[in-house]
Amino acid sequence: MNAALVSMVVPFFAAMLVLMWRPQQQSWLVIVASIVSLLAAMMALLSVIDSGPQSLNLGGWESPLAIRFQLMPVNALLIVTTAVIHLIVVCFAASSHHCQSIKQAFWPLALLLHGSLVALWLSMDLFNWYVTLELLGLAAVSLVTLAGHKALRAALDYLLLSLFASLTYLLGVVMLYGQYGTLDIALLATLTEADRVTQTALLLISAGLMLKAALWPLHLWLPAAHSSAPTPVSALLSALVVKAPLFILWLLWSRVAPSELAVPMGFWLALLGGGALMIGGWSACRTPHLKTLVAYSTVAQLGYGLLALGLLLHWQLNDLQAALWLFVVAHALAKTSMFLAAGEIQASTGKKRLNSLRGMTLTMPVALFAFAVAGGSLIGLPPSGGFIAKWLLIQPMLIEPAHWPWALLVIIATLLSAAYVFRVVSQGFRQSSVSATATEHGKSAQWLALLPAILVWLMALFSEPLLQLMDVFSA
Amino acid sequence: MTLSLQLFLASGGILWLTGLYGLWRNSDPIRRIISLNIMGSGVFLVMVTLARRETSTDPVLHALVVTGLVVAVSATAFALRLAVASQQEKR
Amino acid sequence: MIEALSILLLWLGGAFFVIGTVGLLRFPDVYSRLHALTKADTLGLGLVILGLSLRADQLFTVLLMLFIWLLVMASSATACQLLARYQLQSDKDSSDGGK
Amino acid sequence: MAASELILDLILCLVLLSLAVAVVEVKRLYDSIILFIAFGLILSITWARLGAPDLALAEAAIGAGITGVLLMAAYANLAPKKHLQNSHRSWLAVGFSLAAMVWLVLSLIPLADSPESLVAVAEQAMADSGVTHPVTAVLLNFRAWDTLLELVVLLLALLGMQQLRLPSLKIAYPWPLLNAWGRYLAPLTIVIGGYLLWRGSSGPGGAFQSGALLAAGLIVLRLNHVIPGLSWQHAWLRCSVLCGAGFFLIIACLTAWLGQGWLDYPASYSASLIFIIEFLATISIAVTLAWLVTGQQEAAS
Repeated sequence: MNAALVSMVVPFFAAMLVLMWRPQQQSWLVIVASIVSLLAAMMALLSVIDSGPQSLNLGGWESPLAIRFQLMPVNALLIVTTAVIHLIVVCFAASSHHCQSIKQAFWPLALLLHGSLVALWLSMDLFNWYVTLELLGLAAVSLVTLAGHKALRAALDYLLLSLFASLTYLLGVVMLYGQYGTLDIALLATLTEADRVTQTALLLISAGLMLKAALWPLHLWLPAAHSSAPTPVSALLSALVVKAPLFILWLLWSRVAPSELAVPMGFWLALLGGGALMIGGWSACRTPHLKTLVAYSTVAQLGYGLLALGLLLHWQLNDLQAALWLFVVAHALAKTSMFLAAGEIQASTGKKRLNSLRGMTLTMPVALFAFAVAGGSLIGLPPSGGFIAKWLLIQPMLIEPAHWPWALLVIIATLLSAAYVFRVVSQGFRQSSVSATATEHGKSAQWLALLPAILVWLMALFSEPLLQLMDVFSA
Repeated sequence: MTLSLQLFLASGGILWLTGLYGLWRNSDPIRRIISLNIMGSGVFLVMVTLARRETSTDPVLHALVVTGLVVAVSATAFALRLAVASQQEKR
Repeated sequence: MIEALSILLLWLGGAFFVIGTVGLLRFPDVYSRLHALTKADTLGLGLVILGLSLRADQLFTVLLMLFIWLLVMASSATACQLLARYQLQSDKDSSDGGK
Repeated sequence: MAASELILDLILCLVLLSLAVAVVEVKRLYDSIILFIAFGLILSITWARLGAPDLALAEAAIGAGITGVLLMAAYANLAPKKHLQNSHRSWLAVGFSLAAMVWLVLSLIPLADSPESLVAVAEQAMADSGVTHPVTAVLLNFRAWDTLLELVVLLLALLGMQQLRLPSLKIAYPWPLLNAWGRYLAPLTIVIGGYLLWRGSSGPGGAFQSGALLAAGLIVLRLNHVIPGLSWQHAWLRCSVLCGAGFFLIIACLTAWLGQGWLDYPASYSASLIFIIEFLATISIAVTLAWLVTGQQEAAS
């Protein structure tokens, strides 16, 4: 537990240090902080594997009064993922020549975002989540505005929707507190009944969270905000920030909601997930802009998460939890890689459109390779992390003939994601009449973009321990 | 007592919806921010009313409202600045 | 006796507030509206505080209420001045613009 | 008696609701802002009526006061022609809202009869909390983590505003009367703010109310050109913005490292620790709020 706390506190302290001291070379401090946080996160993960879930009542007060932190395999894994992605992204921001202009304000905000995310993963308290969600929202919007004037409109829409979603969430939380007199997830789980108040509260909370997670059909703000943000920021937002509400949604429906409500709701969630896969994939195939394509792919891939969550609730199958969280981790890594590669390509060509990619195999082979490798995991090619997750998801569908329509949906979605990934990659192989300026610098940034893509393929090698970890949890 | 509690609870819900309606209806960012504040006030009204159900008031809910108020004012301040900045850009 | 006096004062104070509000709504221009508002409110609040002081059981409460009255008077006087000056300025500006 | 109280409540609710509807429906933005400030004041009376003096103070200072100033500042900064007109009233929106109203109100009403809360638990824990005012105990002891994060929220709002690089508020030269009154008012806000902070441990008041009041004092001083524009260049300003959250975080770490656990104050020190945290938090809140209102002074000037 203490290791997890260290992983959370270090970014907060580093942010304050950077703000107070204002060193000339901030990047080193930030990278060191991220490394320390990553090491602490790994220790937390190891301690969970050794001694199982741990719980901590903040301030030492009794359970209904105190805010409770809990370290479980799932959130330990998420804390490690968060730290890994933050480390890669800050290294990218430090080494990429296209990120020079955003630097000064980027570092403290990224650190605060990191700390807030870890705080959210650890917390098990409905109101504390409201505060951390606000933190995430404000940090994310401030980061989006770093892109300058052109991003302000998207940032404002993002902020207003995020505030609206928070208030919807808060109303639901207050109703639950009014009905059951506690804000702790574990206590609520033992109390809830399927009555009208609970139903309304859960629906309000879910609506707020789905809006924040950009789950279809509440995704409309995401493509604009994520594609107009600076590259490292897009990666952080798409990989991590949208996953936070999904985490709360999962805890809420799988733990708190009584099964009379969860089973029918699961069906609808799964249906919405299917809608996200179709519409998001289709939009990604249609858009002319590179970063928008990647952003729509996030909408589609979040659909897998929602599908897994919905089916988990609908069939009451705990095995799907592993599928859900492996999806989240695999997508986080792959999407980081895609956004970093796409951003690096876009910055060096100076064009947003997809057809500016022509001839990229010659000028920026590493970045394009990173995009393709990460895309392979999104499609679910074996042996990537995406493949394992998809395999876990599709297994229970294939067993029973009544579930085959869902399997068909997943297959169509796979084809769609293959279509948009190849759309990008094939452009890169085309001959270009105008040879893009080959740049020597920025090599390290391209390799950094490749790193998470390699990690997601390495996940397959470690699939055995990962699945064991998830089993520990569902048992 | 119960009747007036119900009255305040209902008013809180209606305030929340009024804010939602204002958010839908208005396109000016400042007015949308005001609508969000009205939504927030509705939630706070529900909270404060719930705190009064017993003979001694519930300090936890009051503390949560104080937290909520500060969060609301910070977000409002940032949103207003952002609104001004995004409109200046249009000129 | 004191009770009755206090109630009378409270009612009077309330009446001044009502009159001030009517003035705010009915008077034609900014100056007379300000006049109605600040006069009536200062007096109304004073009467209410006087009425409440008669009921207070501690001297400290009375002093606190007097302090509040002073603060309100000072700030409403300042605010009134500012509003009137602003109106005067914009009247001048618009008449200059007309010429 | 009960009937007259019910009538009072009914009037309060009706005034609140009609003001809210007017705020979203009225044609001009300026009117909407004024009505919203009035709405905030009525709301603060409602808190007092519902037995929440802490909130009445906080709402009057933060909700109506600071938010009102913020709205006015934003209004002044926008070019007048840029105010978008209301779109046509959409009957779809009205119909949807009415339907949702029935559903929501029907789900809220049963809550009045299910008194499930943490009152009993909180009362039991009060003896060990180090303060005697329950709301302060919740804010700075039972749920101190929320409060810490909330200070970070304030900090984030400030950071976000700063890097928008807006021109700072243009402030007209004040008239002598305002100037003179401002010079009296500012020390008064310090006295009253200090009083509110000190009282927070035993009665309504505390860091947020006091911070908001002090922020108002700073804003008045800034409007009167008594203090210069706030800029991130000054180390002491950075220090005062960060000290609340920073010290709180250090205490949290120290309690985890040396004491019993994260934010678990040692019993003999809890009263003084809470007071120091509140004091520093007040400074942070005051400076941050004032800064949010007056805007960033660019270093170039």
